[in-house]
Amino acid sequence: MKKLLQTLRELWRDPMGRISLIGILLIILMAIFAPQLSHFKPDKMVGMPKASLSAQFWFGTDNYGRDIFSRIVYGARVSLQVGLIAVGIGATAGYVLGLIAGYFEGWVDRVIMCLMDILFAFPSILLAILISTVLGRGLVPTMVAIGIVNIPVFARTVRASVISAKGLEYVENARSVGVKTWPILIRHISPNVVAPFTVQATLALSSAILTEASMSFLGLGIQPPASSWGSMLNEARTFMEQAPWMAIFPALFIIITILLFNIMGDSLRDVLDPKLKL
Amino acid sequence: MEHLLELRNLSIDLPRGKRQSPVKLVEGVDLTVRKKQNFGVVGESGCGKSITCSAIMGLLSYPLTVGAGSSIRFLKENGEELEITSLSPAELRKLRGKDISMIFQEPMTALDPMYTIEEQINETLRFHTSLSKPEMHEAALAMLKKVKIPRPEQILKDYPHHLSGGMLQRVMIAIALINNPRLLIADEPTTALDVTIQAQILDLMNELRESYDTSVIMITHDLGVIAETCEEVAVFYAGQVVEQASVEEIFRAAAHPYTAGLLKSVTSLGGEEKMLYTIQGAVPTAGNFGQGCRFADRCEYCESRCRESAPALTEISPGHLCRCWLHAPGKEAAQ
Amino acid sequence: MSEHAVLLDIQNLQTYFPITGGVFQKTVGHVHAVENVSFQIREQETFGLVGESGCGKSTTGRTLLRLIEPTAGEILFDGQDLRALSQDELRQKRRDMQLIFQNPYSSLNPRMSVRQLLEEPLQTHFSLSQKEMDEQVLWISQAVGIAPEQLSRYPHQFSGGQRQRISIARALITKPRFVVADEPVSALDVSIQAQILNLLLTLQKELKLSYLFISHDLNVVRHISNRIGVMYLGRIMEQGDTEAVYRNPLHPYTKALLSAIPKLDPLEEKSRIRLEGDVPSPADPPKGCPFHNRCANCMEVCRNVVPEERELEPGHFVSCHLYD
Amino acid sequence: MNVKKWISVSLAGVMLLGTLAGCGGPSSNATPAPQDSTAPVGSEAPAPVSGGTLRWGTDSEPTGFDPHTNSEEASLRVMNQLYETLVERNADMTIYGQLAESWEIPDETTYVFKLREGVKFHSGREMTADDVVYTFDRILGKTEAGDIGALGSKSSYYGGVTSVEALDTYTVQFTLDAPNAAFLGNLTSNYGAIVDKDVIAEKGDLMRADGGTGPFTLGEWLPDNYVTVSKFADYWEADRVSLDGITYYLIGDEAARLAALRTGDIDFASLSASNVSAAEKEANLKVLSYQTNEYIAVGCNLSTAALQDLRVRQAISYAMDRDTIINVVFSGQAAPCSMVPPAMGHWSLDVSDMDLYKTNVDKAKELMEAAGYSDSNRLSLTLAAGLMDSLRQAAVVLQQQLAEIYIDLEITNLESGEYVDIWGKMSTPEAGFDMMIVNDGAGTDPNRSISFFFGTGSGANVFGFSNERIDELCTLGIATTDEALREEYYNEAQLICIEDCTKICIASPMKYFVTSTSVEGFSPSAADSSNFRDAYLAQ
Amino acid sequence: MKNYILRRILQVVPVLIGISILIFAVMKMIPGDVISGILGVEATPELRAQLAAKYGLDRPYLVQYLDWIGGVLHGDFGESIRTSAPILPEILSRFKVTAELTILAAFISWIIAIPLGVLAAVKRNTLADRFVRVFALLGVSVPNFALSILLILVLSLAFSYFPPLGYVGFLEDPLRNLQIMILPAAILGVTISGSVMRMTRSSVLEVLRQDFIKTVRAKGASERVAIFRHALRNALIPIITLIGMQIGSLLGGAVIVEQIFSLPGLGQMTLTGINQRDYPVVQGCVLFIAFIYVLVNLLTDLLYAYIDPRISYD
Repeated sequence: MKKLLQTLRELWRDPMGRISLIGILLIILMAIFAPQLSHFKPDKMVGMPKASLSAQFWFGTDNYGRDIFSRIVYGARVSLQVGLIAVGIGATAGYVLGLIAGYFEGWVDRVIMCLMDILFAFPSILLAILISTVLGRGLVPTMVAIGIVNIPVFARTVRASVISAKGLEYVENARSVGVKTWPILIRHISPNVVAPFTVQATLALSSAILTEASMSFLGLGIQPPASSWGSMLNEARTFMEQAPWMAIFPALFIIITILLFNIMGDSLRDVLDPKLKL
Repeated sequence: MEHLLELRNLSIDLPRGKRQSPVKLVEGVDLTVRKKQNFGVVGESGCGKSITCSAIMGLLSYPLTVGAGSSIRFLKENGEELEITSLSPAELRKLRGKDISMIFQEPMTALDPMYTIEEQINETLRFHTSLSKPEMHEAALAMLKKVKIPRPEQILKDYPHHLSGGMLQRVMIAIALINNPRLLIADEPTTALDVTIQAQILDLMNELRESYDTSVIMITHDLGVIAETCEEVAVFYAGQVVEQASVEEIFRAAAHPYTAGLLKSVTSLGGEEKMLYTIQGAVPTAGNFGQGCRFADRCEYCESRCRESAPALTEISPGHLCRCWLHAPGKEAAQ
Repeated sequence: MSEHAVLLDIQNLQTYFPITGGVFQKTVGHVHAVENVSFQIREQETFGLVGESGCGKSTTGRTLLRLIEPTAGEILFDGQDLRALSQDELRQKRRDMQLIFQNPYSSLNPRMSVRQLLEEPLQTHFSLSQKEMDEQVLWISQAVGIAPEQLSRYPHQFSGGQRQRISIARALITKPRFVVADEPVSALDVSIQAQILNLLLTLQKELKLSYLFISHDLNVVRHISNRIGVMYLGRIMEQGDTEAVYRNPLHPYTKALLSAIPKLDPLEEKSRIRLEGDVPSPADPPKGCPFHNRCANCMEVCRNVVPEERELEPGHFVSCHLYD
Repeated sequence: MNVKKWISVSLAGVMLLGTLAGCGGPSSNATPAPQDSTAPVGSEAPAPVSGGTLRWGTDSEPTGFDPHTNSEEASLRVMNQLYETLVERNADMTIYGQLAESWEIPDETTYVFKLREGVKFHSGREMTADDVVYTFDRILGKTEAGDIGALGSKSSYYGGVTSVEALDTYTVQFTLDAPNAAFLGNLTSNYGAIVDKDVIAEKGDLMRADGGTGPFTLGEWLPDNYVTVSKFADYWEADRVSLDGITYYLIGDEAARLAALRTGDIDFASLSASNVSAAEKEANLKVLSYQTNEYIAVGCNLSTAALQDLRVRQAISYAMDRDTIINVVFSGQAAPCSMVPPAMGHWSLDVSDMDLYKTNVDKAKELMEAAGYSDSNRLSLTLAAGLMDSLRQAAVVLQQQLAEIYIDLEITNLESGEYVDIWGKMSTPEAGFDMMIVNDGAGTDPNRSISFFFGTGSGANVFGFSNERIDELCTLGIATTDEALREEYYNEAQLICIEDCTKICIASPMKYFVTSTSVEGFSPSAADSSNFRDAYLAQ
Repeated sequence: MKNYILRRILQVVPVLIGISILIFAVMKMIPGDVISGILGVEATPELRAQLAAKYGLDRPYLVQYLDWIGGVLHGDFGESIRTSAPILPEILSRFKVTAELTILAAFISWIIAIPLGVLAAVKRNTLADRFVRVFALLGVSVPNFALSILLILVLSLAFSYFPPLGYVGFLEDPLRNLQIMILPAAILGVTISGSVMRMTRSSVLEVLRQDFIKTVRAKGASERVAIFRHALRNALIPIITLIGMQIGSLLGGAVIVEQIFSLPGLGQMTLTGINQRDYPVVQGCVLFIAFIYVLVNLLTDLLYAYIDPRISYD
């Protein structure tokens, strides 16, 4: 816990880090307090279809006459949820596989890495499409699909840092003192893994939101009436001329969220891995 | 100015953010090196000996900078005097590798792994001469023979990782001397080498001194290396020169308590006495030196005066400078 | 030479590292890091192992503790062959034999405070109450010269010398009987070296320890060891009482090594034995005596027959055909 | 130094992104570069000019060009240029002879066609009666290729044909097993296209080959990019055709199609109603529209218990506000209709003042409460939406409207792989859905629109609807050729189906073609929406 | 070197087999099947059985898999069920499009990313460094489909420009081909350039800290020589590893960009195959893409030896 606070404090000091922290906090708050923030229920037809920005509808209305601002606010929930849970699946599975492959090496390592190579050989979008076609569409299958796509990246990052940690002198020191395998893994090796792992997690979050948007763009992501920013952008495609605001706001929020996570990932890398700070 | 190199009041600053004033890692260093002289610079790690010499070549790495009021004067072969601190980067570049050159501590990582030995030697020639390719090949070959490298033809084609530490250091020396510079700065050249290889390199450097009228600044923490190779020695401690004298004077009659202490703990290694002589405490870190003598809290002879004001580097006997209140004028040297 | 009992008896120790090649990564050769090394270490005695880099002294040290598995040979610790122990038994045995590392900056876990670093060996080997552990930690930190208020600090807040003190405290807190010190002072400045060497000597008396002291610095080894072994390319060339070997070196390599040490007297005439060439690669060691290609008085027999060890003076062994 | 150059380029890129995001919609002000050919607006059509290739921006990729197996619109637009049928329909649905010069119907079950002479296949060989015989053998699966699995060909279109014989080189006689008033109309379908047996013999099937007699021959097909057809020199009405050829460019994204139209990169494209309003503002574009014979409808899976209750189905019809759906989905450009849409002229029943077509939420609620539902006991149903955007948007509006009458609708958008599979099972629980919103083509003959979709056990009656009176009316309707009598039967059938509400028809949309002003001589209609014989590019 | 290649190929074989098994299994698990796609309304049971037999879909899965893999090894990827056209020739012709797109995009991303990456490393912690890092992040954060639609719209409205229609091969008509490919390749390149830029910056920074840079400066080299002749050459290694990794995201991005610009590429073919449940087509495409991915990784490894003399493959 102390390590977390210390990292956050250091992140706060870096100007880029501060921007990303504030930004992401705002978006999370927006997602949590969606009902209070939005004036209307997201899928209620409350105004004239394709009405432009007005006092009543801050972001205008879509082709059904629904308030885009409320839908963006509720969409934040879906997009973040997809991002967090998908990365959660990918990260945990990746962490366990990476730790085992990295520590025990030998044929275990070869088998796990072979599986990871198999998943890696698929372009992420294709793999996500295939999995979501098998599992059917909707929120949960999309999350599982993006989660699976993220496993190899995490497995490789964790494995690389475990192998490099095993070579450190103080790990050999612990072995020479007679410490058992499990405490060595917990006390000496995993702290080294946490730094690159966290950086990878933030970057994976941004790519998860991007993948969900792309999948919705291909018509495979979230099913109506639930809507993520990606599906809103997809629906807005045909109305680019009459109601460009239907496309601009979801696109803007997708870009901003991904940008914020990327910036955070970058400054986290500098904070957690001082060697690069120079 | 008849000396080759004169350092006057040289200081090196480490900036500490906008609000605080920079920390002085090295302060008030005065050194003079004569032509064809082997000048020793000795001191423990972190005493500033290495960055002082990097400053001579204007090679201070980010974020260190030469402090105001520092002066480094250098006498070129054609008698022209240069103030290095005020040279433009282009003028500095003409100096480096031509009039002053440098060799480093870790030979294994001092050469670019992507280029052959010949390419890296030719690079120095290309910067400072207009030799044609075959002429450069001849010069490189001759130089490698001078530094006694076996099978020089083959070595030219090899890459750095093919060679051992000793071989690589010989190549570095070849590169440094190929434009027969006036001054060679050797930054702990043998520290990373085994003792038998170190002996070979030191012998080689002594031999080369005859055939090149190059002055050498030998930076090391090993007093044995100083004894073997240098004529005059400056002792660094916590960013200052605390003593400077001929090598015989230093080993026979060290004046400054720190120098004496160093010598005692090294010689006692060979002695019968089981417990070694040690200098208590540790070197103070830059930034909290206090105004008094920086060796005060580790010095056996420390007096109240030592803590209040910093002693100046004064000449206690011809050619023998010392920065210690014990040897201030009017006081006989303490034994 | 006090007649203490033999604590550690090493018989023909060998450690080879496989070199893989070809398509299926099968072993095509071996690096002969340690080539049948034999020596004894008595109670409360320091055995110095000296030699240039790549001669296998560090590997020997780690193989004794089975941090690296030996290929052949016996390691008798108090009469018990360590190679017979299972991993678990070996782990418990580590209580009696510890290792001090060379680089103080990388051998301590930066994320653990000094107290945690010292408590780890205790928690691993003994089940003590917190009070008993605090006592032990206090006792050992005083012994190595660390103030109690420094216990809660982290390694990066200490100088090189102080960190090495922490490293020593961590090794000695379980009151081992035998400690391998792998170049413990090489990374330190001269003045700090002296402090650590003194500390090792006082602790040896207090805790009745025996040391295997590994170093490339002949002066340091001479000062601290009772007996020394000179290693070259994985073999022990000469071993014996320290003063006997320094005053009357028998093996040509020892002679060359001793003459290469820079003297502290600038005026003394430097008569030096020049050693040409480089150490051959341990991947394919030369036939016969490994030193023959650099030896001034190399004979025909040296080129193809490995010299065996002979005891020319009581306790003073040498492996060289000059004394056949 | 090149690094500086790159900074300026990327800066420009960022600015471009920024300005667009800021200025909130580029639509109105930017005036496109003036087209060089300023066609006079409003003056009488300029004289037809031969030459030029029509560039058509299409929205989906054809799967193949075999008229007897492919029936999706993407393939039809190309096949209609390659193949011809014995008879064809005019815009007002009346029938005229195409490959057949004339025909008689000696009795109710025999039809004799007199073929045009000198009509050549694209292979150059002349078309004779034998080719017509071979064509219908192939459709009915009598050729060695066996049953080619033609979509809807056998049972509903030509099931009744017992024999096809060539009386002489240019006359063919068809005999049916029973009188079928719709037979002549069915011959106008693309399934009745006359094909060249040599091409089939050589290529195995017509998926990627051209065995037709039509005005254009198949040129190059680069899948997922473009298809070209070029003028058939010795077409039997060659003088009528002035275009050199047509190139179909695949531009999946509708906004991109509109952009391509605006910049003049394509001359012809179909757009959804919402984008048509933007196209109308462009000086160099004009809009052609026609009332299609398709309609969107929502079907109830009769294997779902709740939907077996007529009151629930009628409640759904009452709760449905067709005007909102038409406004939202078709920008107001569609007409409420029964299963016989208005495009079919006199056959179509006027539904405007029918009780079930008037939104009456209170009545719907009464029916639902009578059926035992209330706010505490709501009915949740699953609805599958087909592939088209219009269906998916209608589903969302419907969900909103049914929520008022205690029905919670859960929508799933199917994609092409699953759609046909689930559609086929919509009368069984295996379908996994209680309702489905579909887009159906009513065909050109009322028999097709009623019996094919509502006849017990017939091909497209997927929702499990069965009513003997309807079956009776269908057999009567097919048996007589007396138009007035048929109209009476089919009107009664429509009333019964509407009353039953198993398949609630919503509206029949308009179809829009947006073309460059230089495109002349093309007038699309429900009967014939891609006839380019008279089209030309005025310079 | 021969041994190394052989070993690498041996490592690759299990991966390719694994991929073929995975994609075969996935295709079997996908709901809905190709038969009902073809038959549509007329899907009577005996008709369905007849077609299933025709395409061998009624045989046990293992037999189907072995038959398919057997074919693939002899270069026969079977025929598409929907269009009954042989698959491999179509994959190869479409691969030319995707290959051209990805190579052009990769090339564009390097031209943008490497100079900017070096600039950011050399002028570290200055305004230029911060600007480059934000630009890199922006490049990565913009979804390529949003950027594509945006650009098509803006170009058509503001400059009345639309990318030329009708794909022509590079050999047939290079100018027109480049006109068609430049916009999609630029979009794909920009969205990929972010990660290359970051990698270049960190690896150049890493190299600038090495000892030999100080030696080069001590020899009198100018800053430009130190950076471009020495630092960049050493920094190339990690950048090359990124090429291997980049191919995955490039192919992924290509799937989307091909759809918007309707380029007849491999991604588009795979997508339509999935939609129409055309098993052999999807299996063939995915296996081919995986093969390309593995091949590129092998080539990047061999590129190491060519550039870094320290690596010698025994």
